[in-house]
Amino acid sequence: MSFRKWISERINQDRTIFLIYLLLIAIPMLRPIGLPLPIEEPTRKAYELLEKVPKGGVIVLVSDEGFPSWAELGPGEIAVYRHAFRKVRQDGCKVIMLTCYEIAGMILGERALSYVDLTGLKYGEDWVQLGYIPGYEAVLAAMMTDLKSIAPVDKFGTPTKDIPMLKNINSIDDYDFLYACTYTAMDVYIRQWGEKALAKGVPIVINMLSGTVPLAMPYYRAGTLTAYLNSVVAGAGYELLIGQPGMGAALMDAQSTAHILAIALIIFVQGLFILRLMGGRR
Amino acid sequence: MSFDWGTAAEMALVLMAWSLLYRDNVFYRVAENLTIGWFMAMSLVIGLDLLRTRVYNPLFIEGRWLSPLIIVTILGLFYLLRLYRETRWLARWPISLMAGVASAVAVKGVIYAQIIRLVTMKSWAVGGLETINNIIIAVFTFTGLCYFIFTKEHRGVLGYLAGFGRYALMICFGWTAGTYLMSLISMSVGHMQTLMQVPGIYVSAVAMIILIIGIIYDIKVKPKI
Amino acid sequence: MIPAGKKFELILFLVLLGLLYVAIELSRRGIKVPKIRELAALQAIPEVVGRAAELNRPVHISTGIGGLSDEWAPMTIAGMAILRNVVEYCGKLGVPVKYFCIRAHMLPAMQDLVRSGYVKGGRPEIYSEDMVEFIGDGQQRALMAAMMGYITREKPAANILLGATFYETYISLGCGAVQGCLQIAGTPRLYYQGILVALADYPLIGQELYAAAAKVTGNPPDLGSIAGQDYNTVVCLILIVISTILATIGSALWNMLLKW
Amino acid sequence: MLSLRRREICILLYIIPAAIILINHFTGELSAATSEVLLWASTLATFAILLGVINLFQHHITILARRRREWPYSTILLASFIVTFAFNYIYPTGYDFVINRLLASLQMALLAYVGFYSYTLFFRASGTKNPYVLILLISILLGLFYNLPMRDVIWTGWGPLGKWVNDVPNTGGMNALVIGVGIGTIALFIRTILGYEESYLGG
Repeated sequence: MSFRKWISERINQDRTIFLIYLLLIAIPMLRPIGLPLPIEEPTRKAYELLEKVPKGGVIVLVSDEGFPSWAELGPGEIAVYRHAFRKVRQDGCKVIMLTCYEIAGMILGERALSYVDLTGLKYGEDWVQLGYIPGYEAVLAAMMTDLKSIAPVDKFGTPTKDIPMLKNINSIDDYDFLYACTYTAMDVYIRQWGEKALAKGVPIVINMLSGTVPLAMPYYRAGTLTAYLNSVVAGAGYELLIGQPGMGAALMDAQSTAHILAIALIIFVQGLFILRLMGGRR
Repeated sequence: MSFDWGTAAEMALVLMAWSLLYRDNVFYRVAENLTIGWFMAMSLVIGLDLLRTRVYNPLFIEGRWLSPLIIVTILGLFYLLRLYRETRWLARWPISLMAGVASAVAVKGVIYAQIIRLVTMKSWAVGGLETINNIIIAVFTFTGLCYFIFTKEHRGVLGYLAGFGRYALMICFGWTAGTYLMSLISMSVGHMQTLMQVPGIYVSAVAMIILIIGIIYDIKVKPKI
Repeated sequence: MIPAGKKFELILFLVLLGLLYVAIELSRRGIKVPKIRELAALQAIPEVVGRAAELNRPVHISTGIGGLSDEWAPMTIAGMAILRNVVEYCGKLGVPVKYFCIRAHMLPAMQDLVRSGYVKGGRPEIYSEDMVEFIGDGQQRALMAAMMGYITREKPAANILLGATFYETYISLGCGAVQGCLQIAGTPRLYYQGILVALADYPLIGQELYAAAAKVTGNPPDLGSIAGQDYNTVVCLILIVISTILATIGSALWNMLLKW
Repeated sequence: MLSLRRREICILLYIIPAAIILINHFTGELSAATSEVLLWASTLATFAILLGVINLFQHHITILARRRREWPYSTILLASFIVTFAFNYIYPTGYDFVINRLLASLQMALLAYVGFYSYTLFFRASGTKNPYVLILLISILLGLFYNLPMRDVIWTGWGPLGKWVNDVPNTGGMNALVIGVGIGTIALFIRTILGYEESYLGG
């Protein structure tokens, strides 16, 4: 029996690839190889933009990721939260957190916040969590002109009128940095924020799945999207930039090895297919 | 290693969810129904909380009865009437209002961000690689758009342009598919991270052993899959 | 009255709306009903169903998880219009069809779509109740599991996926490709265009799904809307040429126009 | 009574908020009305959440009542729903534990298996298409190598080459697609105003 026939008949391809996949991931995670990690230009640009937020500036963090995408967007989200709250501590900036796509975003936003040490920061003066505001694109449009009308209360029920920090924060004129973390298409954020933010020179940074990065390129080239984080690769890079390696860095080696297997398999399968075509059999 | 019940419960659920990789079984179905039930509970808790702060408090505590809020509340209750066949048509009013707001908000964003900014091309006389890039982008955008002309047969000049546009879109889609696969890989690798820490390592070890047995079983015993 | 930077945007918006309105009205009144070009996926339907008849295997059809009363409704409607045509061919050639429904309100609509397809095709006796199977409301994973199971078990000759499809696009087309089905797939959602072209034999890229639906139904307002979109595309093509020329000769006219 | 049921009321309810928002966008007036309309949409979305929960609750209660095929699973679903909902008011730490730990990790795990399945699926599936897709294959491999974290180890050229393909040809093609979708959105808007989009208004 030819080797090729034996492979296709006796070996259940799924299980074999799955086993190799498990081994390839397990090894680097237990004993990190420390492969070099390229930091992309947009990641560096996102870091500098957040670093350049002026004293007392307002940072808006919208967390709209879902449970399945936490593995990809989590590292970047945690790194940006740590950097934002370091700005709060050093430059007295203000942070506004909100969610508008689905409830899971609020829960994962809280999970990212749990990685940040908040000692010495006072809720209501340094940062505010507006919680889940239903309405998706309507909320993104309303926060540009009248934040207090679309978010009458914060997550804990205190009216936004009475929160000291939000006294003179209500529209795009008061924001200095717009960040969104999304696992669906990012054009909704650019559609609603793009025009006004570009006019005011407020940067827009979006942490998105690497699958949606090609969709964002037209906006990145047109200038409406100022910088973006390309999921876990950029998350690990951002962690290195703020000097606190964490979840992302640990994943990088496993990413690489699992990736090599993917590339090797695609060449093997496509090679077989093209050879078969050359041989004239479809 | 402190054995806390939380991590043990989490690991048990993850194992139940991944048992589907072996084959569809009772544990997987239980895990799936548990997650739907919890999701429903979470949605109801947060839905009621929102209702309290947005409708109940202003109406009953602050007594703003004459404000437009009363109209929204009635429309909202109409929305809930979709459950019953006779009053289903009443729910079309709130749906139309929400659809009106959603489309208007989308359209007002589309004109600037998706049409004007993307139609703005850059100069072809900048010199060096930049010029070539600008030329390629302008040509790819132009021909790609020609491909999306439907009411005229793709013959003659339009046929040539649309044909080239199809190649441009093909490169773009190939690139998107490649990065989409990377997204799938990092999604599954990321979940592996929880299973490679201390409590989860046992689950992975068990999974690997089952797989190895499965493969050996395929080779030795079962002749044909 | 109109602040700076908005005049050009308003004029462009009114031009786009005007062209669409004119095209729809002309088509509705029958003055100029446009004809849509040949689309590979529509021409492939007879061939795909014919192959299914030869191999005596069923055809799997799906509209994804989009419903009929949310923002994905227009895509689902377009998908259903094409599927009505597919089921009619299946009726003519006596090929069984399988559809997994996960939106409660779509169940009656899909059942009578399949039944009328077989009646119009001349073989009403082939239609059976379990061709449209309801598997829980709104559960994407249930739909994926059902599709995976059906395609790998029954090995249908064709796998047709049209409408607002999300992650199940990848699962359905992947399984279909592995089992060697002929696949027609189309969704205007940007995210899955790469997967459609990589895995489907006859993809409908971007807005082609709406064009195919209008061509199949022949409903004048839809045809007019497609013609109107073509006029808007021509307007954008002209703007691309103008902005390129202005940028190349280095004049700031274009930026002034935007800031006007 | 019949006149209330007519389509025109739905189209009016569609056009009035849309007009307010568009007028505000182009002229800057009516900003108070726009904020109010956006708040209405957000409040109605709250009722949509409740409708989803009630709908699912009804569906599983009927399965239970009629002892349909999977009634045990429905009992598990309803039990977990009622217990967790009660936890929120009587034992809040339990509620947080169930939602933040159990639900989150279970949801991730449930969709992780899709990641695994798709891992193997892509290779076997991509090996069966016609050679015309050769361009597709080259750009797929380029996409994979560009996103590979350790790409510089293999060849330092992947970064710049991948970045060029991502920034230039891909942007060109994607420009065309996004403009097409933008035009499609406006077409849907006007078709609904003219009354040809019945289902979009919940018809």
